Amino acid sequence: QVPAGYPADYQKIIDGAKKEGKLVIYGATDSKATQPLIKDFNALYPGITVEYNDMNSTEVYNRFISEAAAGGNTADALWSSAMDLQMRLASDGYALQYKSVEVSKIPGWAVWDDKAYGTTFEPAAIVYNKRLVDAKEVPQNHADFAKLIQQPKFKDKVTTYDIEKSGVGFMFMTQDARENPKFVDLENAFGVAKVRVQSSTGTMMERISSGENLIGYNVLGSYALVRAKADPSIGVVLPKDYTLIMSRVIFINKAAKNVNAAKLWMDYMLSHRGQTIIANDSKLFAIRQDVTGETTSAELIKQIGKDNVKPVPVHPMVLQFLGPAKRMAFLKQWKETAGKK
Amino acid sequence: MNTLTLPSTGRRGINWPRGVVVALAAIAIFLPLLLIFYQSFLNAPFFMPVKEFGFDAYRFIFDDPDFAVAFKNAFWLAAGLAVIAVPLGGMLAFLMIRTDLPGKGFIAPLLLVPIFVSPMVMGFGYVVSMGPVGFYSLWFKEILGFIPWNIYSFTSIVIIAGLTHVPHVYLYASSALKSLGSDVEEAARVAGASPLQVMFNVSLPMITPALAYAAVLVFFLGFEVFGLVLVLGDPEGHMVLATYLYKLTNKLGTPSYHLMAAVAVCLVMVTMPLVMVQRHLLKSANKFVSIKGKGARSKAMPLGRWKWLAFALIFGWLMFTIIMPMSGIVLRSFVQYWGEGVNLRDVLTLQHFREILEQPALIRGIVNTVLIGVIGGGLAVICYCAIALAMHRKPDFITRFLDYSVLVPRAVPGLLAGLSFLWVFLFVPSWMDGMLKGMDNGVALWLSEHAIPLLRSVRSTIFALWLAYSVVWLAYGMRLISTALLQVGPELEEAARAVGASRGQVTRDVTVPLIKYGLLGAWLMVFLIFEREYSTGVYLLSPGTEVIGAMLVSLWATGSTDLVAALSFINISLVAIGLGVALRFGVKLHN
Amino acid sequence: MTNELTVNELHLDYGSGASANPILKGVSMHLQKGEVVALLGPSGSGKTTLLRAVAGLESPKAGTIAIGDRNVYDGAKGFEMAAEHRNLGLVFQSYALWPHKTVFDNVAYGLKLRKLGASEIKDKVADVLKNLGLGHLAERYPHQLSGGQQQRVAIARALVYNPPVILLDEPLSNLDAKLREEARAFLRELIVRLGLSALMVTHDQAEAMAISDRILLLNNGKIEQQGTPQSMYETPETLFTAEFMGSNNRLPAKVMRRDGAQVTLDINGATLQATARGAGGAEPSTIIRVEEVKISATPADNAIELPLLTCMYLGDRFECLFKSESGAETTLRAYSKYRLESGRYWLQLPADKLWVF
Amino acid sequence: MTNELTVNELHLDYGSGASANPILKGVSMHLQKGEVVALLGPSGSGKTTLLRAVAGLESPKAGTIAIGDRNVYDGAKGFEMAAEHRNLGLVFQSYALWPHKTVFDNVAYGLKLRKLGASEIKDKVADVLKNLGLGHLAERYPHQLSGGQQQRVAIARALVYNPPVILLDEPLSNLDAKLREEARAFLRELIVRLGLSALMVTHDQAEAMAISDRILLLNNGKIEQQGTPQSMYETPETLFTAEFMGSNNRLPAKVMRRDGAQVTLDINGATLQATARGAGGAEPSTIIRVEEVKISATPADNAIELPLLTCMYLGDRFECLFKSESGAETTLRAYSKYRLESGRYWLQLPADKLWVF
Ligand SMILES: Nc1ncnc2c1ncn2[C@@H]1O[C@H](COP(=O)(O)OP(=O)(O)OP(=O)(O)O)[C@@H](O)[C@H]1O
Ligand SMILES: Nc1ncnc2c1ncn2[C@@H]1O[C@H](COP(=O)(O)OP(=O)(O)OP(=O)(O)O)[C@@H](O)[C@H]1O
Ligand SMILES: [Mg+2]
Ligand SMILES: [Mg+2]
Repeated sequence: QVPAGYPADYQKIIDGAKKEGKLVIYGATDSKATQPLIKDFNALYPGITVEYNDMNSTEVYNRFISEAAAGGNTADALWSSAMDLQMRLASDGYALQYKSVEVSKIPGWAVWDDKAYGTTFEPAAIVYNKRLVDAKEVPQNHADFAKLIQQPKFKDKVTTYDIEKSGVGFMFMTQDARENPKFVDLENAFGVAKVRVQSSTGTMMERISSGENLIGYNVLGSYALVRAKADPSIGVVLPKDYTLIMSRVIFINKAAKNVNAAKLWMDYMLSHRGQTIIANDSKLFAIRQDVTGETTSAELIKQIGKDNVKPVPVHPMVLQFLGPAKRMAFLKQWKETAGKK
Repeated sequence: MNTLTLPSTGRRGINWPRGVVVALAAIAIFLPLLLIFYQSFLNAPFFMPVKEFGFDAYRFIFDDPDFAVAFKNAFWLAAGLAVIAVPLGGMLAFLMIRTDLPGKGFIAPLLLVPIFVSPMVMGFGYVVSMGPVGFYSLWFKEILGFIPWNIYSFTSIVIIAGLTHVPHVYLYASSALKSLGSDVEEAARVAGASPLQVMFNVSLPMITPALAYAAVLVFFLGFEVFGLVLVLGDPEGHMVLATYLYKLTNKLGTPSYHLMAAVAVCLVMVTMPLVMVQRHLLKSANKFVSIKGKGARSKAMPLGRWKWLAFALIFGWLMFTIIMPMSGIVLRSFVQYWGEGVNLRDVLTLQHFREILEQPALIRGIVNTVLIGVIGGGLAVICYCAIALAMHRKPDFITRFLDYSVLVPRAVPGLLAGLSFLWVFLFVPSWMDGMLKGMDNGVALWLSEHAIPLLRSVRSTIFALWLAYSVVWLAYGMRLISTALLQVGPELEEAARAVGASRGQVTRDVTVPLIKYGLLGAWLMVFLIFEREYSTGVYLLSPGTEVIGAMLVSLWATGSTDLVAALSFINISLVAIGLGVALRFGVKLHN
Repeated sequence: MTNELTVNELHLDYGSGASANPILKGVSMHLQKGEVVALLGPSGSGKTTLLRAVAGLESPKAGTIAIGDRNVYDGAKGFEMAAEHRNLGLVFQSYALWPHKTVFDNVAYGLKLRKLGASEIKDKVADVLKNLGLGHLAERYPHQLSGGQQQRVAIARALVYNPPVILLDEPLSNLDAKLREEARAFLRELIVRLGLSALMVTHDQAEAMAISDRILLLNNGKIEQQGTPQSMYETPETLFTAEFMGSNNRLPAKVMRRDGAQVTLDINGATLQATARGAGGAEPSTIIRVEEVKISATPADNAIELPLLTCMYLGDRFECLFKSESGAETTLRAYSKYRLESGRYWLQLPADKLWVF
Repeated sequence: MTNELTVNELHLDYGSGASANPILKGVSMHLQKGEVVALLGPSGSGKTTLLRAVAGLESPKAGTIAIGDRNVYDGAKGFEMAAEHRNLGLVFQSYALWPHKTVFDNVAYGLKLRKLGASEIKDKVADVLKNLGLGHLAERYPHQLSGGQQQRVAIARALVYNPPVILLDEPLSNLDAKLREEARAFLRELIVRLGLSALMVTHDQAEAMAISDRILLLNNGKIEQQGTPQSMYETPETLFTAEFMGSNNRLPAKVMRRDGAQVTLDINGATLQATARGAGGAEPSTIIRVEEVKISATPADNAIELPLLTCMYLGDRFECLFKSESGAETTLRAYSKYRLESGRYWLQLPADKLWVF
C-alpha cells in the first residue's frame, strides 16, 4: 500500500521498515503533541512500534552524541526545536542524506542538503494579559512594543526568554537583531522595563496569565495559542511588521538501525496527512502550504503577509552565532543594554 | 559428655563478602567521578576523536565572571541554608522528641513533606501563593496596601531553601537525641535550667556529632539546589552553580562537557575539606560524648509557659514551608487560570486531572515513580545495609575510605552525575569490548558475547536509573542505617561469635534482625527521596521508564503548569496515603 | 524539728487509661532537717519513681508533695511545680555528668543559672570541689575521671547551690565493691558535716543501714515499714521486712502451740520455742538470721541436730551449710569463725531470734 | 590433671603505634579440669580484656593461649584462631541475650550452628533449661524475664554445647544485692555439679572467695598473686593483695626494730609487736584486718588505747570507729557485737595479724 503519488519502489522501504518493526525517535516536543502523530502513523503502517523519547533539546543533543560515540543503541531520527543544535549535528555529518518524496511540497528554506528538514512553522508571538492590558494598548508591531513597554505600568512586568539559558530564545533574539533595524531601541526598551527573563515558555505564560507580568515577547506561538484556548486571560498577537518563524528540524541518524522506518516516518511527517495532524491535533503549525486550518503556515501568511514572515532557515548559517566568540559578544551586549539590573 | 564441635570449614583469612561489597561500592562511586575528572582536563568531549589535554576548561570558568557570581551565590546559599536549617532542625528535634509539645502526632508526618516534594514544585507553589500576585500576597496587599515580601529576592530563596531543609537536619538530630540518655537533661532541669536552657546548654551540644554531619550534608545539598533557584531565581536573574551549569550549555552554543566537568571538580574540591573538617569534629566530639544512659525512662519535658510559644513557632514554620506552598499547588491544580482580578470560584475545573488520566505516559510515570520508590528504595536500602555492614565495627583503612567516599557523589550536581552515569553505561562496555577484542581465549569470547550485550542493555532499563539514584543518595541512606547499627550492642554480636557463628552468620542471625525497624525506617526515607528525585535520572530515562520528577520538568518547560500542579497534587496525595499506611502498620519514621 | 520534705498519699501510674500501670500506691513519708533517709526496696518496687516524682521528673496522679513549706505538687488542685523551680539537688545513678563540660563547668552550671557573678561562682565551686577532694581536677572532662571521682563530681554539682534537700539515686552502685565501702563512709560523713537533708535510694540493705538515720522499705509501690536501721533489722513487722533486711534461714516448721507471743514449733521432729512477730498470716513462716544460729558440737538448748554439708570461705569467717539427710528438707546456714570438721552439730536457735510470722 | 586452659606470657595493647596502650603486660595462668578460677582485680586492671582475649574477641600482641591441647593463639607464629572456632562458653556481664529470639532459640542457636538435628536440639535445650530451672520459660522473650532468669538463660546458652571451658564476665553484677547472694551459691553448685571448668571475672573479693577454687588477682595488667581463697586472704604476699582481699585498718606506725619476721612498732607512742610480710618495701606499711581487732574495755596485751568516735549499725554487728584526739592521726575500725558506750578502749592487735609490708 504505497501512498498515492509515491514512486513504486517505495514499497521496498515499507517492507524494510516492517521488517525492522521499530523506530526510535528522540524529540523535544512533548509527548502530548506527538501522540496523535504516532497513532496515525501506526494506523497507516501497522506493525512498526514507535518509541518516542521525550526530553529537552539539550538532552537530545547530549544523549545522541554520547551514544553515537559509544556505538551503542541510539535514535533513528532526531526531531527537535533547537534548530542550531540540530544543524550542528547535521552539518557534523551525523545526518543521513535522503531525499524525501515530499520534498517538493516543502519550502526551500526548510530543507538542507536533503539531510535536515523543517517540519513546522511556529511564530514568535507577543503574549499579553487580557485582563490587565487594554485592548487599545496591545502592540501590533515591534516599534509599538518597544514604545509600550517603556511606560511605567510595564516596569518589571515584561518578560522574555533568558537567552543565556534558552536556545530558542537566543535564536529568536539573534534573528531579531538581523531583521529589526531598530533592534538597539528594542534592547533599550527592555532595559528601561527591567525585563524579567525566564528559561521556558511555560513560566512566561503562567506569569502573564496570573498578571505577575503583563506582556511577553518572543513567546512560542504554538504553545501560546493552545494555552489561550483554555485560558481567557491570555492574548496573542503576531507582530505585523515581521514575525519570526521557527521550525522543528528532523533528520535521520546516518548510523540508524531502523533506517527504513526512519525514512518512512520522515516522509509521513512531511506528507499532507502528517502535516494535517501536526496542524490540527498537535497545534504546531503545518509547514506545508497545502494544509489548511487555523494553525498552518497558510493561515499565518494570510494574516501577516508573505513578506513579513521571516522563517529561520534550516541551514548551517544558523550556526553563525554558535561560534563561541560571536555568541559571547552578543550575550554581553544584550546583558549590558537589555538585561541590566 | 563430649563437647559439641563446629562442623569444620577451614575457611579463614580474607573476608570475601566484604571485599566484594567494598569493590562494587567503590566502582559505583568512583567510576563516574573519574570520568568527570578526566573530562575536565580535555577541551572536547572525551569520546571525540579530536581532543587535547589541558587546562582550558579551568581557564575558561575562572575567567568567566558568571562563574564567580554563581560560585559566590551558591556558597552563600549553602551556608545560609546550613545556618538556618541546622539550628532549627536541632531545636525542632528537641521539641518533638523531648518535650510535651502539643500536636506532635500530626506534626511528625507533616515534617516529611518537604523531603518528598520536588523543590521545583515547591518553588512553583510559592509563586502561586506568595509571588507578586499570589493569593496570600494579594490578601496581604488588601489589608496592608503593600506586599511585605519579595519572594524572588536572593534572601527569600536562601530562607526558603533553609526552611525546607529543616526536616533533613531534624531526622539526624532526632535519632541522635533518641539514643542519648535523658538523664543528662534531667540533671540540668533539676539544677534549675528551663527547657530552653536545657536545649541550648545540654541537648544540642551533646548531639554535636549528628549536627555536624547534618550540617555538612545540607551544605552539600545547598550547593546542589537547582529546582528552587530555577523557579524563583529567574525573574531577578539569581544564579547558583547548578543553574550556571545549565547556562553553560547554552553559553557556547553546544553543551560543553569539559566546562561542566571543571565546575563539578571545583565543587568536589571545595567540599572535600568540609568533609575533613566534619570528620575531625566528629572525632573530637565522640571522645567525650558517651551515648549510654538507661534510655527507656523519660517523661516528656513539660514546656510550661513555653508550650504554646513553641507550638506557634512550629506552626508558623509548617505554615510557611508546607501549608502555603502546598495550598498554592492544590489551588493551581483545580483552576483554569489565576491571578490578579480573577475570581477563583469562576474558574474551578477538573480538566487538568482529566487530561492527566488521558495520557498513558503520565499514568505510567506515576506507577514507575512509586515502583522505583518502593522496590528501588528497598533494594537501595539492602545495598546501603551491605555497605554499612562492611564498615560495621571494623575501624580500619577501608572503613575510613568508604566513610569519605559516600559523601562525594552528592557534591556533583545531579544533572552532571546523571550524565556521567550515562557515560559509564555507554563507554565501559565498549571499552571492555575493545579490550576483549584483542584476546581470543574462551573467557573473553564468552564475555563479549554475553556480558557486554547485557551491560549495554542495562542502560535503557530502570536499573540504570536506580543505580544512579542509589549512588547519589548514598550518604543520606547510609547514615540512616549506620545510626541503627550503632544501637546494636557489640556484645550481642560477640555472644554469637562465642557460640560459634561465623561473621556471615552473625550478620544474618543477629545484626540484621536487630536493625529490622531501622531498615524499615530507612526504606521509608529512601522511598520519599527517590520519589522526588529527577535530575540524576534525566539521561537514563527511556520510554517506559519515565518518572514523575522528570515529567514535571518537561511539562513545565512546555508551559503546562496546570498539569504540573495536578500531577504534583496526585503524587503528593499518593505518597501521603502510602505514608499513612506505612505509619499505621508501625513503620517508625526514624529509629 | 521541721520537715524539709513531706510526701502524702502519693499515687503514680505509668501509662494512662486502660493501660495504666500503678507504680506508687499511696506513699507517705517525710524527711526532717539534717536527716538521712534511705529508700530501700527490691528492684521494681518504685524507689526511683518516688525520687523522680519528688524531683518533679514524673507526674503523680494524686497526693501532695511539699518541700519545706512550699507545696510543689498537689493532686487535688492539679498543681505541679516544674522540676527546675523545685531547687533540689539530685544525684543520678549514672551520674549524668555533662560530657561536653569540664568538671568546673559541670558544677558551676547551677550557679550560672542562678545568675551569680563570675567571681562568686568561682569561689563557691572551688570551695565545694575542695570539700569533695576534687580541687585539682577542675579542668578535666568527665571521661578523664575514674568512677569514684565522677560520683563525687555529681554530688558536688547537686550540692553547690545549697538545696534544702538532696536526692540520691543509688549513688554507689556504679562503684567497685571495694570502693563502695569507702564511698559510703565518705558520703555519710559529708552529709552530716554539711548538715544536709538527704533522701537516698538503694537496694542494698547493708548500705542503707550503714548510711542512714532512717530507712523506708518500699515494697511494690507501698511503704512496708519504716524506722531506724536497728528497729528495721531487729524488730521487723512483716516477713518481707525480716527477709529483706538480712540473711535468713527459712525453716519448715509446724506450729504446735501458740501462747501469746510464745510459740512452740516442731522442726524435723525437734520441739523448739520461738517468738511470734507481726500480724500473723494464714500460713506461718519461720525464719532466723544466719548470724543468730549458734553452732555447738554438743547437745544444746532449743537446738536441732543436723549434719554439716559444706563450709564456704568468706575471708573473715566461714559460712557453713547444714542439711538434713531425709524427711522435710531442712537446710540451715550459720557462720563459724573456723572451718568445721564434717559431722553432726547442734544448731542452737535462740527463742527470741526464732521468728514466726 | 590436665590443663583445660593455658595462657602464657600474654601481652595485649589497645591502639597501635605511638598511641598503643598496654593493657595486659605478660599474664600467665592455667585452668584445670573441673576447677573454678576467679579473675579478681580493681576496675581497669584488665580482667575483661584477658577474658576476651581467651575468647578470641581481642587480639593479643604476644604470648600463647591454648585450650586443652589446641593452640588457639600463638604470638610468635602469628597464629590466631577466630572466636567462633574456639568452642568456648561465654557469659557476658550484660547477658547479651538476643532480644529477637525466644529463650529456646537463644539457647538453641549454638546447636543449630553445629548442625544438629531438630529433635536432638530440642532434647538438649530442654535438658539444659530444666537443669537451670527455666523449663517453663522456653517460649518467652528475654524482655519478659527477670534479671536473675536472664542470667540463667545466658548461662544455659553458654553451656548447651558442652564447651570445655566456660568464661563468665561478672555474671552477678547486674543482680540485686539480695539476689546476688543466692545466685552465687547456685552458680557454684551448678558448675560443680556439671563438672565444668570455669573462669569467672569479678571485682568483688567476697564473691570471688565464695565461688572459686582459686583466685587470680590482677593488678594493672599483671598477676599480683594467685592461690586458694584462704591463702589469698590469710597469707597475702603484697600490700596490694592484703588491701584488696579484705577490709583493713592502715596504721601510721614507725618500725623500731626488725628481727626476722618479727617487727617492733611504735604506734602513737605505744609499742607493739607485729609480723613482717612480703618482700618489704622502702616505706613500710602496717595494716590489720578490721575483724582481727579485738576491743577491750580494760588494758590488754599488744594493744593501743583510743577513744570511740562512733558506731555504725550493720545489722548483724556494729562497726565502731576509734580515732586519736591528737598527734599522728590514727583511726581504727573494729567490729563489735553490741553498740559500745562512748569512752576509751584498748584495741588489741594480735602480733601475727598485724602485718608490716
Ligand atoms: N517508663 C516506664 N513505663 C512503664 N513502666 C515503668 C517505666 N519505668 C519504670 N516502670 C516500672 O515501674 C516500676 C518501678 O520502677 P522503678 O524504677 O521506680 O523501680 P526501682 O525500685 O527504682 O528499681 P531498681 O532498683 O531496679 O532501680 C517497675 O515495675 C518498672 O517496670
Ligand atoms: N576499646 C578500648 N580502647 C582503649 N582502651 C580500652 C578499651 N577497652 C578497655 N580499655 C582500657 O583497658 C583497661 C582494662 O580494661 P578492662 O575492661 O579489661 O578492665 P576490667 O578489669 O574488666 O575493669 P572493670 O572491672 O571495670 O570491668 C582499662 O584501663 C580500659 O580503660
Ligand atoms: Mg531505680
Ligand atoms: Mg570488665
